[in-house]
Order: sequence, then structure tokens, then C-alpha cells
Amino acid sequence: MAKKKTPKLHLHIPVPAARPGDTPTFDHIPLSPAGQVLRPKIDTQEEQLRNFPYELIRVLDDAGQAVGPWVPKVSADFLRAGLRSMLKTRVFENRMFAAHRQGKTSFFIKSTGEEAISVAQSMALESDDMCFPTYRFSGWLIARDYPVIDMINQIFSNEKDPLKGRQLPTLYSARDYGFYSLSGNVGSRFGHAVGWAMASAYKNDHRIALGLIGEGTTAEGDFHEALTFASVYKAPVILAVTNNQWAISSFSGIAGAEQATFAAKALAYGIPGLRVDGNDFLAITAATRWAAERARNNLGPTLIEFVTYRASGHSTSDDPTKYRPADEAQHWPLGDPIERLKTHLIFQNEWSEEQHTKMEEELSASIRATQKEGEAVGTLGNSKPSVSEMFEGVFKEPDWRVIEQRREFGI
Amino acid sequence: MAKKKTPKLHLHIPVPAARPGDTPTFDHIPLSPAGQVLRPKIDTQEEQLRNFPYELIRVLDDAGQAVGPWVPKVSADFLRAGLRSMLKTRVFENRMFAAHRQGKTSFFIKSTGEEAISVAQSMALESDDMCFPTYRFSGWLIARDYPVIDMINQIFSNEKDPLKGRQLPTLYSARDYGFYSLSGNVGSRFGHAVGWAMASAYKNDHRIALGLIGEGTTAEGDFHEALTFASVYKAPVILAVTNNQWAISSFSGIAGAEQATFAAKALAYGIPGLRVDGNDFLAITAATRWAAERARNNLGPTLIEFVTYRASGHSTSDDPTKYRPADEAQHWPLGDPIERLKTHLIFQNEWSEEQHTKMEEELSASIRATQKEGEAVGTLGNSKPSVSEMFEGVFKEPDWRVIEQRREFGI
Amino acid sequence: MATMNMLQAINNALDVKLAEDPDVLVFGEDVGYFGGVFNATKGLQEKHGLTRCFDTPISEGGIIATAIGMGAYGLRPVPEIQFADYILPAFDQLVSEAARLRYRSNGEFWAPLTVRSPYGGGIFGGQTHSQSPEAIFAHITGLKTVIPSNPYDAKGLLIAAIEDDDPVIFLEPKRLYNGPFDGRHEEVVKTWAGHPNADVPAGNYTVPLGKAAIVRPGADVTVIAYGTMVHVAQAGIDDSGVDAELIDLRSIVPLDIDTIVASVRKTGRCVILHEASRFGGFGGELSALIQERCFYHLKSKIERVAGWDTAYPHAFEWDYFPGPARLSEALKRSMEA
Amino acid sequence: MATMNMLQAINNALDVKLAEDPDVLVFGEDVGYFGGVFNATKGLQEKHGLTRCFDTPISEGGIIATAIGMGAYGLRPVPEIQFADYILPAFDQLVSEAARLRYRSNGEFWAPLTVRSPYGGGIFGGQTHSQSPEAIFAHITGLKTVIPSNPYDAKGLLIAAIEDDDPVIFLEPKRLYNGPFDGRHEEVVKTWAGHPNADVPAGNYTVPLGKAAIVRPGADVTVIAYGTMVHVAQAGIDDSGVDAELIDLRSIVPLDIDTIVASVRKTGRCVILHEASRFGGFGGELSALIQERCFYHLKSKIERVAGWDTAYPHAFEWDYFPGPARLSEALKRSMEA
Ligand SMILES: Cc1ncc(C[n+]2csc(CCOP(=O)(O)OP(=O)(O)O)c2C)c(N)n1
Ligand SMILES: Cc1ncc(C[n+]2csc(CCOP(=O)(O)OP(=O)(O)O)c2C)c(N)n1
Ligand SMILES: [Mg+2]
Ligand SMILES: [Mg+2]
Repeated sequence: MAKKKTPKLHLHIPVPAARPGDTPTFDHIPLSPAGQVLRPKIDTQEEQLRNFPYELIRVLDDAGQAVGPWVPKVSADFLRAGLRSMLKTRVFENRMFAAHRQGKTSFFIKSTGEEAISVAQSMALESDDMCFPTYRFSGWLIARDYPVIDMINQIFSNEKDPLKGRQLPTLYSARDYGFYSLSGNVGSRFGHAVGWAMASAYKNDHRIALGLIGEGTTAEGDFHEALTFASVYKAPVILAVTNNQWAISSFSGIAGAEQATFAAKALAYGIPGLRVDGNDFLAITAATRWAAERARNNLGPTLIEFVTYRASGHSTSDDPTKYRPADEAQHWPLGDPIERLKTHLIFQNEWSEEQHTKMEEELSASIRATQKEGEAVGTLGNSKPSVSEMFEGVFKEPDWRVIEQRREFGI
Repeated sequence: MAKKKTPKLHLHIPVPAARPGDTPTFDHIPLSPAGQVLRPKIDTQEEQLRNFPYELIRVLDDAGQAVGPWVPKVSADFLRAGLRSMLKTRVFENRMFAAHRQGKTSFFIKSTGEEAISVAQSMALESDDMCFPTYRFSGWLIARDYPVIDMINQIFSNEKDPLKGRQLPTLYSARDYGFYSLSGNVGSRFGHAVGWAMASAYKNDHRIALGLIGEGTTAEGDFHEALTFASVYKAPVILAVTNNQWAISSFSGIAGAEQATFAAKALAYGIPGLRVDGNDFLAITAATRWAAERARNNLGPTLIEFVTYRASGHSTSDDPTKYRPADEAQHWPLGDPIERLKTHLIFQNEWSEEQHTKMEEELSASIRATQKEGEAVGTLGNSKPSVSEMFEGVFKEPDWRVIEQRREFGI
Repeated sequence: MATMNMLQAINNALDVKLAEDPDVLVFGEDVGYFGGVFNATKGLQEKHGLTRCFDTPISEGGIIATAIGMGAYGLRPVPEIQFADYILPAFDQLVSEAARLRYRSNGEFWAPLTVRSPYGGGIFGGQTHSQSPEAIFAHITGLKTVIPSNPYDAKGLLIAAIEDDDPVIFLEPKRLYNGPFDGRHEEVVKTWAGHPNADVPAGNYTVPLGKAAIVRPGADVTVIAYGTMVHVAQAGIDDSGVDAELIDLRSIVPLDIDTIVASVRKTGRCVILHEASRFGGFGGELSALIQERCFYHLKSKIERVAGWDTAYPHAFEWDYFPGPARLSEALKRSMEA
Repeated sequence: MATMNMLQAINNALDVKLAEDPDVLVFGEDVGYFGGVFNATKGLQEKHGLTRCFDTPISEGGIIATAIGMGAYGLRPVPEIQFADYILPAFDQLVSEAARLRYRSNGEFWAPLTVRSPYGGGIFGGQTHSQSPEAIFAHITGLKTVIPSNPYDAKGLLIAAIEDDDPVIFLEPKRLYNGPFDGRHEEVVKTWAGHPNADVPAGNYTVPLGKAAIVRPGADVTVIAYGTMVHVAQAGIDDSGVDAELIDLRSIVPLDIDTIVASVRKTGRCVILHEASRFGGFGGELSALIQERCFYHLKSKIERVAGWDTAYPHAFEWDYFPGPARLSEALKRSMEA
């Protein structure tokens, strides 16, 4: 063929709207006004749902009012419990973060600004459902009254660490609380949620699974494989992307956000994709309930993108001001989830600033006391489980190698 | 929360419309009438293209007429060349398949019914573009006049095998013909097409890449990773799914076809997704040109699903009547690509039955002669490259291990 | 008791477990209606139902991830990977997840999967239908790797693997599916009929993981093999005329170190045979373990006979394949030293 | 000539190659603007431009697939995998594609990538930020695996790897980034300042792949190590008082077999040290190769000192880590035997 003249190609590398020193902006993030998005029936055909990934389901408006078809049926007690768990999560995480600075642990990771997702989902699902969390999901455990002391002992890797010193701090496992074992690898448990849900369906059980993944991690093959299996076998699972705008130092554009919303990935699998205000406790509750109802009624999986913002650094290992404007959080258009639920409750005359301050003080005191309790057992390096734990649990029964090596080690 | 009564879950396992003994049907495959789908400008916003994955771009109608906005500008010579290459591909493959039955090779794989895709794409792209093929793409080489004798020598693993006996038959490599090295693993080269295209863009070159994948293989993580990178970096690449309805014995529903078209997977990445009649030489040409023009103009990748039908078994290793009705091919609604282009040319008065018969005879004779030539060199086991070739090419320069092992082997 | 080839024995093991334990599920690419590309799961879907034995998407990572999730729920999944060469896309799932789940969760969750996969060469499968990846699994703490060499063991080991609460990689020597193959590829193909280990009991029985078999007692040199190579070893031993003791490892993790050490201490000589390429192969580990434990008993150096350090080349299959001749020479070298 | 720590040396090697060869590209998770989670690529994007050093999606398989495609085009990609533990999702790309491309295409295509990745423990990274996966790469025909132990070598080997036309896995001992670490974790942290191998020339120079270094000549026993363990070995040797010859392999594929054999023939004793778990580790291959080639020279059994056959446990890092004390004991055992 004759060669036509075409322009020179060039390679596109996405860059975020603002770097340190720039003025932050989130104008590129499409928002919908609170209350605007319709709430379809759970058995609506996928064909009718194809616009949802491009909208944003919001319930709480700027005044703190709950508006529109997605307002969930919840009691004030329920909301106060949610508020309390979010606040407890924040207080707990802030203390542990500080404990890291004091050398009491090797590592810590916070979910600041994202507490609504873990807490609301924990409360929206049943106690025997199973959640396959990310490392930014301690709110799930807190909402279910998992003993904070056990988390602290794990974080301090001390003698009472429920994971026996084998795991990096924050990589909890809590089967009885519907919280699957975490690992340092991101993404590789997303498909476990699907397998677990398929098993439940196979056994004609009623339990469903929830899988979580960060927006950055949606780029892993695991994401696609999980969604493919979920879709093909109509697994009773909710698959959720927590889009907090950042991977470690990479903005969501490096994961494809310049081209599509993360909810739009549902379209590839012919399943509903909801895009939900991740800082809106009520919207999260409503969307999770909707997806759970679908799952429980054999209508298959739902993908939910929660639009939120990672208000802190990625972990104790990074300084976010090195790669984004220090004041970026203040420009985030969807506010803070705790503030928003608090405003709503106050607006409803179900809460007050005084009560809030009191609760905060009470939670601070309680977490402080629990931390002391953990410190009394020991912090990193000055207390640990029996070293024999290193050799346990490789297999159900130890084989000769670890038996010999224990001997070689002298225990 | 109080437990609501929900129905028992059950596990959905997709089953095809017909198994051996059943009456075949393809009613579940959405078709559009020829000529009906619009042809957007190449720089149309993705938002305006979101319906395309659910349509079917067709040019040739049942009468053999080329209709609608996607009719490509092509000469009769061009079409005759395409017809010839398709026919040559079919004749060649049928002979090699028979040669396998005669023990002349260990393995063979045909593209019967799918020849339009490889041939039309080969002709639509430039000679210095690079194609990352599947094993069902020999039409690409034939359309570019790659010496059939070299393919036959590769298939016979004989002394003149251009790949020196190292590869399974049909897993060609032909750099000078824009044909990337095949491997037995499915899917794992899809991302190479993206990397190659990114390299071309990085170098301000004008060359583009084409990646191919089977509909069954879209389930691999590789598929998602390739599309993610292509979308994020706006790589000048065409990514094509050949949806021939079957993986080996698994129907497309096992890859998600019950829920979505394969073209719809484009929506996950915010790139255009075209669904194209894969047995329509003109539609393939037009769609490939459209996508190529986008790529060359720095508008990024396009995903194309070619809807076709695998008329033969998967390879020499399976008997398709074991898992699908023996007469399923006859029910395929999109006909045979060779017949359809032939009918079109005849309709246009540019071809005749006589010419066709003559061409078929001529091609049969020529392939037969070339096969003889290959057989004169040798077939599997009775001629092979120097065994020293086994030890070559592990690294650019051999290290002591293969040098020692050669010695140990005695050569 | 019936005569079964290896495929039938494997099929039968799955059948027995599917019938006996509703928590056992069999799935993989083409394993459902079609019964697998090698027929290993033939008839199981029809007999046990669509949800007990079914096709999966072509996604090895997805298959294993799904299986792990099912295992965490409480099932005993038996996924098939169509060829061991295609286990690699699932490698992260196997290593980072299946192998580590019990340890990291302090026993709250575990992954009792049995990953069946045909492996090895000898069928002109070329580079990507012939590989033997056992060494990379052997290095992964938390994974067991089992490789049967005959129908009786195949069934008993497979049932043991399925009943085991740890993740097991179950590698099936595809060249042995239909008959014992001793590497003499020019000879007429043998079937399992008449082979002592082709008598397979009907019901549930297990061959314990981690127990090697002494296939042939001998005084002069120990030969260690597994899978296809057990038969090649027998042929090589016959050719050499050496009175070799042949050990079939049956599982490489857990490894029956006691049987190995006792034999080498007795014979003072050792040849290790495997089909995988030599460098970094499992033979290295065996050699190291043996010299660590039998240093003063060794009369000559431990020899390794293995595939060359190249890919598995289609046309040169029999040049690559470590056949009886190569073993026989190694045995002679070992005896002469 | 400047004093550099290992990170600076690596950064400098990339800088030199980016400046000198427009076909060199550096990319990976967080490597662009941020400069990598360990700062190895710091400043490179700013200096060389957005398209020369950039962030990628979190997709190790995608990163390597992209790099292979770029390599096939004609570039020299230098992808980073953030932690060697996370190389596994890319394992299929490395094995089935990068390692085999040249061979299977008869040299029409090849994959000249250099995959940089921090590996090893000692930073309280827990199970998934501490592993040493070199053994599984060593077994893969077609892959080279390089592991530097000091700034001078790191730069020279990295440049050699980038200039090499074969795929290279370049494992960076993260515990050595900022200072030599001999395993005495209770002691005050050392920096590279003053270390003879921290003097790094400014421009392009290479340390050839496949050439080991004799770090410490000795008469009585050969110690073989690489990466972090070179420093641990030195400490262990000092502790033991044994006159050991210490070999730093620098690359495990290609392996400098001549240097190893010459040393063990001289000393008659050998201890191998690595951080990865022992079973199936690279120590097995080394042990096997040495006993095959030095059988009659060996005065005592070859010892392996390595990580235990468990995952890398967070709180027990120093119990797991094969430190100088364990080496020193092995040296004494080796000498006493
Ligand atoms: C397989 C794997 N690759 C890379 C990493 C390193 N890593 C840890 S967290 C992280 C960023 C994840 O970002 P995202 O998915 O957006 O989750 P977020 O932290 O924002 O919740 C990366 C790259 C990892 N842990 N696992
Ligand atoms: C990674 C990998 N997994 C499995 C296989 C076995 N296999 C070969 S072809 C095939 C079916 C592919 O189906 P599809 O993608 O639809 O392509 P088609 O053959 O229909 O063109 C399978 C499962 C393989 N070759 N590679
Ligand atoms: Mg994120
Ligand atoms: Mg197909």
C-alpha cells in the first residue's frame, strides 16, 4: 500500500492536575448533585443500568440533608453507631500512627478520610458474610466491636499478637468478624471473594462476600479475573473499588481515570456498576444494601466505585507532600465523612456538637487506655510471641524440615 | 442487624445453546442489519461511542451488496487479492491438516471460517506495522506473500525449518512480514503489542501495532493489563478479539458472552469498542482502517471484536462433534467469508464462478507443489535441523552450561 | 480391583471423592462437558452434576484465586490447569496466597486445594506443552508437590492430596497416562495392561504423601526419580547391568528423606534423574541433601541426569529427553569412580 | 570518582545510561515524579523527561509485558518492580515470554530488559517485603540473574545488564542501599562512607556479568555468598577466626563456576550462605555443582546456611535471618569435620 503521510506519534504520560507548589483542583472529577441519581429496582436489566457508572450516587447534600431515592431506611441510633465507629477508627489510627513515630511498631497504615466505606459496609452486611478487605479497612473491625487490644497487640507484634508475630502490622485476620486474612500483596485476594461467594452459592447458603480493591490496584490482572469469574458464574458478591485518588505517589490517572470511571469497568462484564460518594455514609449504606440484595436474590455481582480521598499519606513510609500539594485535602469536593454524617445528625436534631466532643474525648481516653494495655504487654522488639511460632503453621502438621530446623535453631 | 429471609443461593454454570444431538441456534447473538451502524469520525469523543460495542458493523448484505457508511474505498483488484489470499489460506491449511493425519507433522491448527480477519487486517495495515498474532492468523503471512515453503518447512520441523526445529508447528515468527513470534501460551503477547506501540510512539515513529486474542483468552489477566496500559498511555495500537464462539470445547459464555459483548470491554478503559462482522471482508477492512487512522493520529487504541465462527475443530487434537452439534457451522448466521466476498465480487461483475474455480485449482496445484517441495526436504522425524540448534539461542552468547552439555551430548 | 491406566485411575479418584464428599469440586478449562483435553475428568459432569465439575474461563490465575476462596469457605476444590506450562500465570496466587494463607492468618484460613496438572514431555508438545516445573514449587514453603508414576499411586496419592488440608500441586506425567514409558521412543507403545501397579482398587484408599517407594532394591547405587523418569530409570538400570536401588519419590514435598538417606548410606553411590532442565532443578536440592547426610558414605560423586539447560525443543525432543542411555552412562560413571 | 551509597550508585547508573542511550527507558510503580519508594530513580524524570522515566499502573505483569514489547521494537527498557515479592504476578511474562523469545523465534526477536527489584529482608518488612526469589529465576533457561553487594558493583553490573541483549533480573539487596550490613542488627547502623567499594567512577563502566569476586582470600574453607550475605559472611568469618576465602558471586546466572571450583579445590571445604529459605534454594544447585566438580577435593561436607523453610516472619526477622553466628558455627563444623 502507498504510505499516507501521518503525523509523528508521541507517547502520552498522564500527569496529575497539581503537584507540590501548584493549586489543587478536582475539576476533572465528575460529580452529580445529591439526590439526583435514580435508584433502579434490583432486578433491572443491565442494559438499563449502563449510565450509572458515569453518575455519582449521593444522599447527603451540602447542608447535611438526606435527599433523593437512595436515602436508606436507617434509624438515628444506627447513624450514631456509624458515626461513633468512624470516629473511633480515626482516633485509633491516629494514635497508632503516632506510636510508629515513637518506634513502637515497624509500620502503620491509616484510612483517614475513608472511614465511611469500611464502617458503613460493615454495618450494611450480615455478621456471617465475609469481607475480603484492603489494608485500609480497619473500620470494618471496629464497627463490629473487634477488640481494639487485639489490633494493638498485632500492631506491636507483641507476645499477645493474635497473628503470632508472623505478619506486618495492620495485616489482620479475623474470621469470626467476617474479615479475611490480609497480605502485603495488593489485589491478590479480590478473586478469593468471588470463590468464597461461589462456594456459598454452590452450598445453597445465604451468605455473600464483599471484595475490596484500591483504584490503583484495579490495573492488576487479579481485578479482571475476579470480575470475569463473578460475572460468568453470577457469584453473590459485591466488588468494590475504593477510589481514593492516589496509589502511593501515583494519581488515579495512572490507573486509567483519565479515560473512564472505575465503575465503568462493570460494563466490560455486563454487571451493574455504581459510582458512589465514598464520603457519604448514607449513600454507601444504600448502595451496599442494593448490591447485597441483588446478590442474595441470585441476581449476581455488582461493582461499586467509592469516590473518596486519601487524606493522609499512603502509610508511615511516605511523605505525601513530596508528590502532591500539601493542602490538596482541603480542596476535596466531597468533604470529610465524619463531618458530613455529624452535620446530618445535627441537622436532624439527633446529635449535637457537645455530644460529639464528649464522644471524641471518651473514645480518645478509651483508645489511650487500650494502647497502654498493649504497651504493658510490649511494643515492637521488647515483647514477642514465642519464637517457636516462627516454625508453626507452615503446614497443618510440621514436616521434618522445620522440625530439624527448630532443633538447629535450638528450641 | 435482623436477618431478613432471602432465597437460597445457587451457582450458575453457563451452558451453550446446543450440544451434540441438539438443534443448533445462534439466536442469542445480537446482529444488526448490514449498513445500519453509523461511522463516527475518528476523533469522536468516547462518550459518543458507547453504543457501538452493542451493534454489529456489517458492510456486505445477504445479496453480496456493500452498503452503508462503512463501505471502504477499495479497488476490485484489492478485493480479488483478498479473495485469493483467503482461498490460499484455506487450501493451504486444509492440506496441512491432512498432512497431520498422514503423520507428517505433530500438530496443526486451522483458521477455517476466520480467514477474512487475518487477510483483511494484513492488507489494511502497512508493511512496517507489527502484528502480534494468534495461532489462527496464517492468512496474515499469506496475504503478504510470505513463502509458503517456509511455513511448510516449519510445520514439518525439517532441516529447512526457519525456526530450527525449536517450535511447535504453526507457531511462526516472521519479523520482516510484521508477524511477531508466536508461542503456545495464549494471551501472553497481547501486552507486547502495547509495549511495541508505546515504543513506536516514544520514538516519534509512525508505525502502529495490532494485537490479537481469542474471545476465550480475554479472561486472562494479560488482556486487562494490555488494555489498561494501552488506554493509560494512549498507545497507537489496535487490539482485536476474534470471537469465534468457541475456546477449545468451551463456548463463549464461559468467557462472559452471556453478560456482555467482547467489544463492550472497551468501555472499561474509556476507549472505542467496535463490534464487527468477522466474516465480512469489507467490514473488517473498514473497521481496521478506522482504528489504524485513530492510532496514527495519536488518538489512541481501539478495541475491535470480530464476530466469527470457528468452522473446524480447535486443532488436530480435538474432535468438535464431541462437544457441539456436528452441523452447527451450517447454522452460523454470518456465512462463510470466502463465499461472501466472492458473491460480492460476482455481484459487482468483477468475478465469476469460472474464475473462482480456476483460481481454486491453481492454488491447490501450487500448494500441492510446495508441499511436495517441503516433503522432499523431509517431514517430522525424517529430516531435522542440525541438533546443535537445540543448544543455540538460549542466550545471545552461549554460557558454559550449554557448551558443556553439548560436549556431554557429543556434538 | 480393576486394571486401569493412569488417566482412568485419576478419573476414578475424582469420581470417588465427588461421590463421597459434597465439598469436593472439580473445575478447569474444558474439564466439564468435554471431560478435559486428556479425558481425565470424562463423565464426571454427567454423573455428578453441572456444579460439581465445570468449565472455567481461560484464566489460570482466576482459577486458582477462585479455588482459594472456595477453600477458605470450607470446600475442597480440585482445579485442573490444562498443562503445567500454564500454571505460571497462577504462580503468584499459589505462592503469595495458597502457600501462605495458613501461616499468615495463624490458622484462621487455609487453602486445601489440589491443583492437578499434566506435566513433562515425550508427546511432541514443543516448548510450552512439555515443561516440568516442580523445582520452583519445591522452593515455596507451604506448598506440597506430588508426582505419581503409576495408576495405583496416582489414585491413592490424588485422594490423599484432596483429603490433605494443605495446598498440593499434583503433577501428572502426561506421557504415562496411557502406558508406562521407559524412554525407548522407537519401540512400540506399551499400555498399562499387565503392569502390577495398574491393579487399582475400586473405592477410597490413600497412598500417603511423603512416603517414597523402593521400586527396585539394589546394592550398588541408588537411583532417585519420580514421574515418567521412574520408568526411564528402570530401563537405564537394565541397560547398565548395575545392581541399582531405584527410589520413586512420589512426592517431592514432603520429601521422604529417611528412605533416601538409608539407601545411599547402603549403596554409597547415587544418581538423580529428572526431566526438567538441570540448572536449579530439584536434583540440586536432592544432591545437596544427600551429600550433607551421607558425606562419609559416598564412594563416588552424586550424578545428575536431567534435561539440558535449554527450552524443550520440538524437533529435538528425544535429544533433550534424558533417556535410558544417558542414565546408563551415568550409572557406569558412578560405578567406575 | 565519588563516594556513593548503593542507591546513589544505582541511580547514577540509570542516569548515565539515560543520558547516553535514547533507547533506554525507566519505568515502574512510583518511579517517575516520586523517584521510587526507595529513591532509586530520584530526579531522573526531572532530568531526562516525562517519557524517559515514568509511573506505571500497579500491574507487574503489565509492566513486564510492556517492557518485552518495547524490547522487541528495539528499546532497552529498565522496568522496576517495587519489591521482589511482587515480581510473581509477572512470572509468566518473564518465563514464558522474556526468557524464551530469542530461542523460539530463532533470534528474530529478543527481550533486552533489565528488571530491577529490591529484594531481601532486614528492614522489618514482613513476609511480603523481604523475600529472596533468586532460585526460581536461576532455574529458568534464558534468564540472567544479577545480585550486587556494593555500590561499585551495583553501578557496573547494572550498566552491564542494561547493555546486555538478554533479559536480566537485577536484584538489589535493599538492606544494603544505605550502608553495608553484616547482620549485627543490634549495632549502630553503618553507612557506605569509607568503604572501598563505595568509590564510584562518574561515567560508564561495567562489571562483567558472570565474573565472581574474591572478597577475601583464604586457605581453609570457601564461603560462597551474594548480595547482603557477602557482608554477613565477612562478619561470620571474622567471628569464627577461620581463614576462609569469601567469594561474592555477583551474578548467579551466568555463574562463575571456574572461580568457585578453583577455590574449593584449594580449600577442600565449602559453606554456602543465602537468605532465601533453604529447601530448593540456590544453595542446593551450588552444592551439587561443587560436589560434582570437587568430589575428591572435599575434606568435609558442603554446608548450607540459609533462611528457614518458613515464610519470612515479621517479629522473628532476626531469628529467621541467617546471621554471622550461624555462619560462624557452620564454618567451625566444616573445619572440625
Ligand atoms: C502486587 C503488589 N504490587 C505492588 C505493591 C506495592 N504497593 C503497596 S500499596 C500500593 C498502592 C496501592 O494503591 P491503591 O490500589 O490505590 O490503594 P490505596 O493504597 O490507595 O488504598 C502499592 C503499589 C504491593 N503491595 N503489591
Ligand atoms: C495460558 C494458556 N492457558 C491455556 C492454554 C490451552 N489452550 C490452548 S488454545 C485454548 C483455547 C483458546 O480459545 P480462544 O481464546 O477462544 O481462541 P481460539 O482458539 O478460539 O482462536 C486453550 C484453553 C494455553 N495454550 N495457554
Ligand atoms: Mg488508591
Ligand atoms: Mg475462540
